[in-house]
Amino acid sequence: MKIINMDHVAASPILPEVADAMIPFLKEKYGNPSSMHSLGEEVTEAMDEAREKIAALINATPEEIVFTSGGTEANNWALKGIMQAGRSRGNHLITSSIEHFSIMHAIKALEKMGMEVTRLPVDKYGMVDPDDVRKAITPQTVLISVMHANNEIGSIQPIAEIGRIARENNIPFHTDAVATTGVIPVDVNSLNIDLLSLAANPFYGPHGVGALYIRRGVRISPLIDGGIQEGGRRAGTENILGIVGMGKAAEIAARDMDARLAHLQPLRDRLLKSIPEAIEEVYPVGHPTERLPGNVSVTVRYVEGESMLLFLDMEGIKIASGSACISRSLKVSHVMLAMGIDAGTAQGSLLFTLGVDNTDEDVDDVLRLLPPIVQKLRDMSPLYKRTAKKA
Amino acid sequence: MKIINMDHVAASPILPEVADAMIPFLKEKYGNPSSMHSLGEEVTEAMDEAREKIAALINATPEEIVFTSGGTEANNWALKGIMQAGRSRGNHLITSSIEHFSIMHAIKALEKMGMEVTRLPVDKYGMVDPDDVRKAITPQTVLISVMHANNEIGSIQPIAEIGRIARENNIPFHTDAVATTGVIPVDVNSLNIDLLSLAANPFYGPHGVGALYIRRGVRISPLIDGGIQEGGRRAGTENILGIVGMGKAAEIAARDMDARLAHLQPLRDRLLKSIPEAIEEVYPVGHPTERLPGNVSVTVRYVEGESMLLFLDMEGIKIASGSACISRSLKVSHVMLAMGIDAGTAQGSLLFTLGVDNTDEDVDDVLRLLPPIVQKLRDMSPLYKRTAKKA
Amino acid sequence: MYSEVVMDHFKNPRNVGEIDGADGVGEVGNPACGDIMAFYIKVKDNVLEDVKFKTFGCGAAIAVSSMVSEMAIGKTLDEAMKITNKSVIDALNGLPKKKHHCSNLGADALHRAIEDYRAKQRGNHYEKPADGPEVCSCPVCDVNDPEEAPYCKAACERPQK
Amino acid sequence: MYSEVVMDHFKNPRNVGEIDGADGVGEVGNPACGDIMAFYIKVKDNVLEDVKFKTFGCGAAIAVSSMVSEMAIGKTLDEAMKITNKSVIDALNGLPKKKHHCSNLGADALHRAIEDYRAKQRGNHYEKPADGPEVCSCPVCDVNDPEEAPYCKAACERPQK
Ligand SMILES: Cc1ncc(COP(=O)(O)O)c(C=O)c1O
Ligand SMILES: Cc1ncc(COP(=O)(O)O)c(C=O)c1O
Repeated sequence: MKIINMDHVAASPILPEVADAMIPFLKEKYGNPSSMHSLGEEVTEAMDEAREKIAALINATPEEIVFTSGGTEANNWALKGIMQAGRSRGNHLITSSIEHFSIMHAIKALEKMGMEVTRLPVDKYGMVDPDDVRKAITPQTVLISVMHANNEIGSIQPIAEIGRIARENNIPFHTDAVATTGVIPVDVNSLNIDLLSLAANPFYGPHGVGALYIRRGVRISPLIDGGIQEGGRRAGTENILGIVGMGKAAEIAARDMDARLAHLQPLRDRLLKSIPEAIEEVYPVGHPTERLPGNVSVTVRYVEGESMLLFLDMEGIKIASGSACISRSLKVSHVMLAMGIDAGTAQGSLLFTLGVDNTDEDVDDVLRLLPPIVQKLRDMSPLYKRTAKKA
Repeated sequence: MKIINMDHVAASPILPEVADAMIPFLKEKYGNPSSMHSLGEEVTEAMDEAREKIAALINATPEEIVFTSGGTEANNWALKGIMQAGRSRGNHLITSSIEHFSIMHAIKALEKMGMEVTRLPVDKYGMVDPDDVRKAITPQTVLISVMHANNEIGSIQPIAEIGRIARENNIPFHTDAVATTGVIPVDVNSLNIDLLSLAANPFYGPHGVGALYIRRGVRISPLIDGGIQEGGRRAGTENILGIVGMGKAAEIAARDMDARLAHLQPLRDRLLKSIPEAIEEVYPVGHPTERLPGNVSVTVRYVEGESMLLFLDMEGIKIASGSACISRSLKVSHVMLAMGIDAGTAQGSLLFTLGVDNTDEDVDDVLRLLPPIVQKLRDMSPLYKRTAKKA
Repeated sequence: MYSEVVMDHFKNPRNVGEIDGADGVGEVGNPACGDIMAFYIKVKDNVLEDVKFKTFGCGAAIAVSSMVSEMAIGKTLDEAMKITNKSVIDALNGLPKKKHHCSNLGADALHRAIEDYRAKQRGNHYEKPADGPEVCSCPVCDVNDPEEAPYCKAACERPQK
Repeated sequence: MYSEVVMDHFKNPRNVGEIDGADGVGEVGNPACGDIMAFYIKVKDNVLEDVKFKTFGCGAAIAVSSMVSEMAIGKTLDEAMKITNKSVIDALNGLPKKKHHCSNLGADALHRAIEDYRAKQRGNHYEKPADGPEVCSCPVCDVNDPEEAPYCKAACERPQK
């Protein structure tokens, strides 16, 4: 069966060029960058090269990039490390109400340790108002963390403005840019970012590797102590394979970014427009224009997301959903709730995240296969007949 | 040039079988285990299989294995997670004075947060006395962490006995078994272990992946919060490639363990005996019999380790050293100092760690090439003429 | 993730629909929870002559509803009241642990339909129990903030958490 | 890690040895530190006619010693006193930052030999400065427990730490 992956938020295929760059490190190049001898050197060089490419992708310097085991570790580190390093200055942290779990739960852990948190609301498009950031600042504020974009709703936050406010107030600004780095242009300087979390998979690198950008001059405590890998900031023998893959993927992302945007946006826009045309009572989620290039997020009334997802899966179409059944915590997406979408409607969430491997025909297939699935499930739904506009 | 890797502590080559098991996950199997659809499922199955193999290697159950980004993260998590979960019961921790940096520095971070630490001494062979553990226990003790073996000196600690004492006192016992898991038999039940850190590379898996064994019933706080990967205990999209490789490597390690021991021990014993025979004033380091199978650790008087290492490197022989110049912190190994070796002597440390790829000819080469290197450097040394037994 | 039996019932659910003039109707869940099941029963001589359902919910919820309906048809009311969580899961060849709450709902909805029938027989109006938020969120065991999921606390309370 | 120039001087160090009846001797370091350098000088008409050294230490220490000896030979004493840390590193085409302390030692040892010569000329005994532990451990900048490495604190103090 033809497989149509429209779940790039969960898994983007590793590009063949990336795999090819990694394979030597699976085989003959097995050194440890900490070694003094030549086996270590060739690996150190490869890591340096990867670091340069990641730095170039976000307009940072290589010394400002520290490798991590992914976006989650980078987010945990940024929050816990900055709050700890800033303990003497204060204990207040500003964030949004639509952050990824790796921010949300790390912050909960900080709250248990006595930190104070302001969670900013978002509007119906899922956007944070920079003015709210300004108003939330207190003399105790030691960190502002607002994500660049949330893949569940696609909305891209006004982080340049938020970063500017943070800078005016001399507060470090962190952004979770896992969904954007390598996908849309990200420049830590023009966006006024002090710390930035990224992961390799969203730009077609391997899973389980990422980085934290730490602007020169920003004080942060380690999350993982030990040897002095990564300049003493992140201990542990490095995931060399992953880092090499991430470096190559970053190089390609920089090279192909414009072409990818030109490819993705029309597919996205067609789906966003055509699904609601093909199926009644389907509503788009997120910002209409300030939006990730491959993100199509909608809610389908009267039907639950997982059941649609499973029927699509049988047809070879792989997607995600923010419904409670899908989330492993069995709670409906806090992101959609924060946007004012009621929990019942959010259950009908469908999330298509497109990537380089999707085509116009894939969009055709979705538009052909989705409507009868929705109809079948609506016919089975106790909510449909009662409240639907048409029976 | 022929390369002789005798620095397996830094880098063991990934076995071809392991690489072959990983390659499909570099290419077609790119799913995310968190996905609900079929792309996620095949990856989940592969991860489950890996988890079973790791569990089998140490006689645990799969639910007791949590994947991490390596030994360092596992060590940090064990210490910080147990101390935090046990805060209401006490703030005292017992460890040894010869732990790896990832234990040592994590403990320093805990000390800064108010934890009390007892660091047990070792004897001249680098062995902890279980009686000292017993004596160090206070009503406030919430964790005992003593490593299984230190690769720098080779000595294998009496951890079954230490674990027994911990259990009698109802205190969780953690061991850093990065140097031993997959290398010598490790059984968490017969060794009375409650938490165990392991990493894949010492048994020929990839770098940057490991696991923490957490005995059922042991309470631990997360180090990395976020999504509910790994049953909510360790968030973050998994390093699937690494985990699959580690699983395969564990399977092979269990299968080949006896053969590997039979291969390594004679090579080790020959080097340990012949180097001091070939070069005067060379002293073995560590326990003569309770010793890692591939570990040859010696000190060469009047010469500094890095300079020997570099000359050996030029001959294709890759080793390590505990000298200050080599350590990236520019301090002489705390392990040798704890054993009572004076700092000057420790500068002459040479560490050969043998692996499956080493042969009798490799040992011949070392025995042929090392003596003239030492002589050349001694002739250059301001210490040699003055104090050497013979000039 | 799901067993073949579950997938079969999900793909081809048996007894979907409503019964006009049902002898009893039972419903459980609410849309905010992600699962609503409505059961309709036809009773003759104390036996469930027909059972139909409508379900809004995940794959497991649909399969559970379908399985409950199959298990119930032909049973006496007392027998049907004994259909449990566990027996439905067993009949489905197992469910992922995190989905166990959905199967609870299936038996509950059927039981409510029977209660409704019995109340009517007695001339009473059956008082549908209020579904608080606890019915809603049954978390995975081991989820990292169990305090938010009171309902499964008991079920999930394992020694290690 | 090391430049080609460093490796060349390490592999084939120039001017290794001692000078019998040297006009000045300078030594710096101690074995606990990992580096000891001893310089021997022969002076004629205020010019360094010959310089020899013995070094216990890492690759950089040996290369630095060799380079210092080469740079010094033929220089006047005043010129030789101006050989700095930085000029040795430059001549070696750079050293890894963590090795910069070793090159300090090279120039120091030469300077001490010259001081020794000058003291003798003046009929004094040259008082060798005591090498405290600070001379010993120059850490990498960014090392994660800088408090243990007082000596490089100043050098490493970058805004971000
Ligand atoms: C916005 C965002 N932040 C953080 C993460 C976590 O990154 P990782 O899965 O690499 O740990 C994700 C993962 O999808 C994400 O989308
Ligand atoms: C005994 C010991 N513990 C911990 C570690 C750290 O493991 P990793 O390098 O996987 O972070 C090592 C690494 O060599 C080790 O030898």
